[in-house]
Amino acid sequence: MIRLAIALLGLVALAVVPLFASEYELGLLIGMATYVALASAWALFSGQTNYISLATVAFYGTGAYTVAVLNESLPYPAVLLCAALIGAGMALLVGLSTLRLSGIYFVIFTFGLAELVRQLITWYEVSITGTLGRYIFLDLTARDIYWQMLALAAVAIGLTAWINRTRLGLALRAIGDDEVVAAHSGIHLARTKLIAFTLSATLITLVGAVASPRWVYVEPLIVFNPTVSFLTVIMALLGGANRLWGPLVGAIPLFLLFEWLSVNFPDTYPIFLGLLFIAVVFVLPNGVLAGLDDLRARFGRRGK
Amino acid sequence: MTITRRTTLRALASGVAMTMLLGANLAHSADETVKIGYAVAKTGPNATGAGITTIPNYELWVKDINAAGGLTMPDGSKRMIEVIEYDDRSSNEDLVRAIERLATKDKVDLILPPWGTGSNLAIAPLMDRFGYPQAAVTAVTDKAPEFAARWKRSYWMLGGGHDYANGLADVLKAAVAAGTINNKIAMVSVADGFGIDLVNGARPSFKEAGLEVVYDKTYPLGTSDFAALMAEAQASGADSFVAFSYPPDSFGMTKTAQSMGYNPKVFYVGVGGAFPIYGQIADGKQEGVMSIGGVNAASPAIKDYFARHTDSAGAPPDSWASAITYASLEMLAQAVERVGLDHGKLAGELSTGTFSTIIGDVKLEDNQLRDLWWVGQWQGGTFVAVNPSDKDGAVAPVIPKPNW
Amino acid sequence: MTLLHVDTVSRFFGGLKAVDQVSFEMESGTIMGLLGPNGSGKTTLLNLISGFLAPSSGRIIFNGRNLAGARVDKIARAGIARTFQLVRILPSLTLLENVMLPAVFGHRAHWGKEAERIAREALEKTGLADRAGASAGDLNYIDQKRLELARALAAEPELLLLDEWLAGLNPTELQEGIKLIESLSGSGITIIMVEHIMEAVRALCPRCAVMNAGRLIADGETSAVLSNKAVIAAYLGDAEDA
Amino acid sequence: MTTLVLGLVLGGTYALLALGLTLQYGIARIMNLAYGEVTLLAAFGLVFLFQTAGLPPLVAIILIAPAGYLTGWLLYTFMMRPLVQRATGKPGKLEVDSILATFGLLFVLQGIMLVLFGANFTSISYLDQGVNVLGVSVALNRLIAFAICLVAGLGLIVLLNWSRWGLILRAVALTPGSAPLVGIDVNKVSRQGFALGTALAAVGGASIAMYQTFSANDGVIFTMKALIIVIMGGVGNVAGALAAGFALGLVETFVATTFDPGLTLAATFAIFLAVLIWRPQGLFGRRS
Repeated sequence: MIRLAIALLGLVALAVVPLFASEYELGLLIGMATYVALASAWALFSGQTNYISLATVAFYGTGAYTVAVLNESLPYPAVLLCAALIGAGMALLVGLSTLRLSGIYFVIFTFGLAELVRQLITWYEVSITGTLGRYIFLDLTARDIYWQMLALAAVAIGLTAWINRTRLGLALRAIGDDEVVAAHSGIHLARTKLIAFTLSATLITLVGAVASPRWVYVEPLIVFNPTVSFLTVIMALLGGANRLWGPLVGAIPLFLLFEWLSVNFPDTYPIFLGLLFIAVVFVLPNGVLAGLDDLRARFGRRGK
Repeated sequence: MTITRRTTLRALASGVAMTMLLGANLAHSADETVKIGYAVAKTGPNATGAGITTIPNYELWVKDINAAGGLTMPDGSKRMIEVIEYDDRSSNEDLVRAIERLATKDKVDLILPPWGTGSNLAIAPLMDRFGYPQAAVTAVTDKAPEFAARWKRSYWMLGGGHDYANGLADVLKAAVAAGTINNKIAMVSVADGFGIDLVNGARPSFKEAGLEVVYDKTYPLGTSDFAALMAEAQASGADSFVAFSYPPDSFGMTKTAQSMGYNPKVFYVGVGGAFPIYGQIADGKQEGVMSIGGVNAASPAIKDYFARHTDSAGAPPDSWASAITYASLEMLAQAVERVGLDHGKLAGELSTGTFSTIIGDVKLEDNQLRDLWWVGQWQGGTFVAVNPSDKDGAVAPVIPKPNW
Repeated sequence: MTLLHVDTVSRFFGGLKAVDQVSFEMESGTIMGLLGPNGSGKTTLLNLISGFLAPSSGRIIFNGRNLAGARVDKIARAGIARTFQLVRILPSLTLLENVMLPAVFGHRAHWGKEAERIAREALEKTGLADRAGASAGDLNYIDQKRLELARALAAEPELLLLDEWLAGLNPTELQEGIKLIESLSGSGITIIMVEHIMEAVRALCPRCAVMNAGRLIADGETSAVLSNKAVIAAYLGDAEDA
Repeated sequence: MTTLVLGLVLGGTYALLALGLTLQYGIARIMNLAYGEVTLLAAFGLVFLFQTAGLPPLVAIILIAPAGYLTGWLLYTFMMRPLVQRATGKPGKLEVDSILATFGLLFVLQGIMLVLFGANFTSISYLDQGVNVLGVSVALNRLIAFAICLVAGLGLIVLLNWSRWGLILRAVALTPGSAPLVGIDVNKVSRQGFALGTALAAVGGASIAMYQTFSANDGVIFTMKALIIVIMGGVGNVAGALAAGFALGLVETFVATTFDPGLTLAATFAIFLAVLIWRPQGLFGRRS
C-alpha cells in the first residue's frame, strides 16, 4: 500500500514537472517516458516469458502510421482507439502463428516481422495510394504528448504490477522457466502467451501512436527504424526484464547516456556506447536490479 | 549585387536599430561570438547524404567566414562563429530533441537545417515556434508552396518532384523532336519518398510531352541487385533509361548497365549521378550520363567554390544540392549583415532580399528558390547543367550518349 | 470403478515402434508398477498418458473421456499429474510458487488462500514446508525431487504418474520415499510408477506390468509377474539395468 | 533463362555472406549481430589495399582471409569465451548474452569505421566487364564472387563431412554438452568455428566490395540477409546455407521479373517467415 502511494506520488510529481521545464528538458522527459513505456510494455510479455521479441518497432511503427493515415479523418481519441485495435489485431494474428516458435527462432521471426510490415506498407503506399510520406498536423503541444506518454508508461508498469499478482503473472513466469512443466501444471500455453503478447503489443502500438505527432512527417523508413527494437530490448535487459521496475531502471540512465554521448562526442559516440554496452553485459549479467541485490546480499553477509 | 532602393532603406533603418542594440552588447563583451547550431545525421541511413551534401558545406562556410574575421554585423563589426553540432542518429525523435536543445538550452543565434526532406519537415513546426528561419535546402517536395505558407519562416530551396520531371521531359521531348531518340522510355524508381515524388511527377509530364513509358517499375529501398530490372529495361525497346534512384542504386545500375553492355541513348539516374565519386563508379566512362541537378560549370564563382571545397573536404562537392547549400549559407551571412540576428527581421530579409551567391543572384519567390537546374549531364569530366535550356550557363545535351 | 483404460495404444517414431498396441485398465485407488528394460517404452507410455506425446493410434480413456492426443494442459486439468525422469523444476520461482502452479491451474483450479493452503500442505507432506519462500534453483538434487513430487501432489490428481521418482535416493531417503508413496496411495490417489528399484516395487505395488520393445509382455500380480519366464528373459537381455 | 542465371549469381552472393554466420552460430553458439560490421570492415580493407597499396582485389582477399581468422580468434578468446563460460548450464543465457554483447560490438565497429572512413559511399571498379553466360550478360566481378562462394561452400562441405576436424566440428555443433565426453576440447573447437566464420565473413565482405557500393552504415543490412539465409538453411548447416542463398536469389529475381520489383524484399521476408513457421529448424535442418 505504501509502495503504491509512493508510486502515485511520483507519478503526480512527474506530471507536474513540465510546468517548470524548458522545451529541451521536456523533450528529454518525453524521450524517457517513451522508452520507459516501450521497455515496460515489452517486458510485460518478453521479460516474464524470456521470449526476446524484436517486433517492437513493427507495432510502434504501425501505431505511428495509423495516426498518420487517420489524423485528418477522425478525432484524436478515435485515432488512438483505432491504433490500439489495429495493434491488438495484428498481435493476435502474429501470436497465433508464431508463439510455438521458441528461442532464437522467435527472435529472428520477430525481427523479420518488423521488416515485412515495413515492406508491405511501403509497397501498399507506393502502388496503391501513390504516395509514401504522410503528414501529421495535430494540434498537440509537447506537453500534451508528454502527459499521454507518461500515462502510457504508468499503465504499462501498473498493468505489469497487477498481472504479477494474478494467475496470468504466475503462468507467465512458469512459462519463462519451463514450458513443459507449465503445461503439465495445467497452463494453457498458447492462450497465456497470446494474452500477454497482445497486451504488450497493444501498449507498444499506442506508444508509437502517441509519439508520432512530434515528427510531423512520417514515412516507413522513419517509423520502422529497427534501432527502436534493439534499444527497447537492451534497456529492459539492462535494468532486469523480469522485474517490475527493471525496464524503468534500465531505460532512464541509458537514454540519458545516449543523449550525453551524442551531445559531447558526436563523432565517436558509437564507440563509447558500444564499449559501455559490452561492459554492462560483463559486469551486470542479470540487470542492474539483480546486481544491486547481489551487492546487498554480499554486504548483508559481511554484516553478519 | 543588385540592391533595390527599398531593401537598402530597410537595411539602413534596421542597421541603425541594430547598431544601437549591438552597442549595448559590445559594451558587455567585445569579442562575443555568433552561436550557430545544427543537428545532422552522422550515423544511420541519412549519414551518407548528410556527409556528402550538408556537413562539408557547413564546415567550409564556417571556415570561410571565420577566416575573414567572422560574420559581419550591420554596424560593420565582425563576430566569429561558434558551432554547436549534434548527431541526430538519423532519427526524427532525436532530431526534434536536438533542435529543442539548440533553441532552449544552448540558445544559439541561428540554426542550420538538417539533411533530408523528412528531417526538415519534422523540425519545421519547432523552428516556426521558436522563430528561427529555416532554409530547408535538401528537401525536395511538391508541397513546398503549402509548407512555405504554413511556416512563414521556412524556405524551400530545392524544388519539387514535378520540376525535375518536367525538366527531364523537356530534354527528352526535344531529342524526340530532333529525331535522335524514339519516344519510348524505360523508367524505374525507388519506393521511397524521393523516388515516388519524382515518378509521380514524371508519369503525367512524360505523357504530356508525348513520351511513352513502356517499362515502369518501382523497387524497394535497400535493393542491391539490379540485373533483372536492367535486363527488362534493355528488352523494352526504349531508347531512354530513366531511374529515380538513391545513390547506392544509381551506382549499382550504372555498373550493371556497363557490365551487361546496356547502352541506351539516354541514361538518366537520380541522386548520386551528380556526386563527384560518380566518375570513379562509372570507371571514367560517365560521359553523357544525365542526372538531377547540375551547375553552371563555366562560372568562375562555381569553379572557385569547387576548388575551395576540394581543398577543405578533400573531395569536390556534388553538382546538385551542395552549391545550393553553400549559397543558402551565403544568403544567411548577407542577411545577417543587412539586418542583424533578429529572427523576425532575418526572416523578412531572406524572403524579400536579393543575394549574391556562388550560383548567381538569388531572390526567393514565395519563400522558394525556383531558379534551379533540373537536369545535368556529364560532359568532358564535368557535370554541366542542360535544363532549363534558356537559363544562363545552360549547355546543349549530348544525345545519344556515347557507348560505355 | 475403472479410472483409466489404455486401449491398444501405439506410438511410432519413424519406423520405430516405441509403444506397440498396449492395453490395460486401472481401478480407482490402485497402484501399479511399470517395469521393463531401458528403451522398452515405459517413459513413452507415460508421455502418451500425460499428453506430452500424442499416440499414433489407440484410445486413452480417463474417467470415461478419451484423452488420446489432447493438449497437455487439458489432460493435467482432467486430473493427471506426473513427475519427470530428469527432474524439472522452475528455478527462478520460489518453492511455494512452484507448487502453487498446479493448484492454481490444475485439476481443481483454486486461487488465493486456498491455493496457497494446498501448496503448503503438499510441501508439508514432502518435508519442504520450512523452505517455502526459498528459490527453487538453490535446491539440491534430492530436494528438487521432493519439490517435483510436491508439485504433482498439489495438482490434487486422480492419477499420478511417477517416472523413476525413487532413483538416486540413498537408503534412508528411499525408505522415506516409499512411506510417502504408500501414504499417498492410501489416500485414494491412483498411481502408476515406472521403477527399477525392485525393493520399492515389491513393497508398494500389488500389481505390475512389464514392457519390452514397446509391447506389454506381462500384467498381473507382482510376484507372479516377476517369476514370469518372458519377463526374466527380457531382463536377462539387459541384465545390468535390473 | 535470364531469371535463372541472374538469380543464381545473386544467390551466390547471399550464400557467401551467410556461410560465416552459420558457422559462428552453428558451432560456437554465438548469435553475432556485429557480423555485417565485420563484413564491412573487410570490404573497407579491400578497398584500402586496392587504392593505396595497389594490390589487386583477388590478391587482397588472400590476405584478408587469415586476417579475418585472427580477428575472430581474438574476439572469441577475449569477448565470447567469458560469456560462454558464464552461461554453462543455463539454457538460452548464451543467446541473450551474445546478442547483447555483439550488439555493443556492432556500435564499436561502426563507430571505428565512421571515424576511419567517413560516411561516404565507397566503391571500386574492378573487372566490371560483362561475360556471356548461357546468353545472359553477367558482370565478371560477380562471377568471381560466385566462384569464391562455390569454392568456399563446397570446400567447407568437403571439410566438414570428410575430415576428422570436420567430424569434431559437427560433433560440437550437434551436442556441445556431450562432446567433452569423447575427449573433444569444446572451447578450442568453438574458437576455431568462430574464427573460421569470421574469416568467411571477411572473404564475403571483400568479394562484395569488388562490385557493390557500400558505406559504413550498411552492416545491419548484411547481417539481416545473412541471418535470414542461415535460418532458412538450418542453423549450422553449410549445404543448407548454400541452397537457401541460391533459393533466395532465385526468388528475388523471379519476383522482380514476373510480379513487381517493389515486392522483392517483402517476398524475401514472407518466405522467410513462412519457413520459420512451417519448419523452424530450417528447410534443410534436422528435426531435433
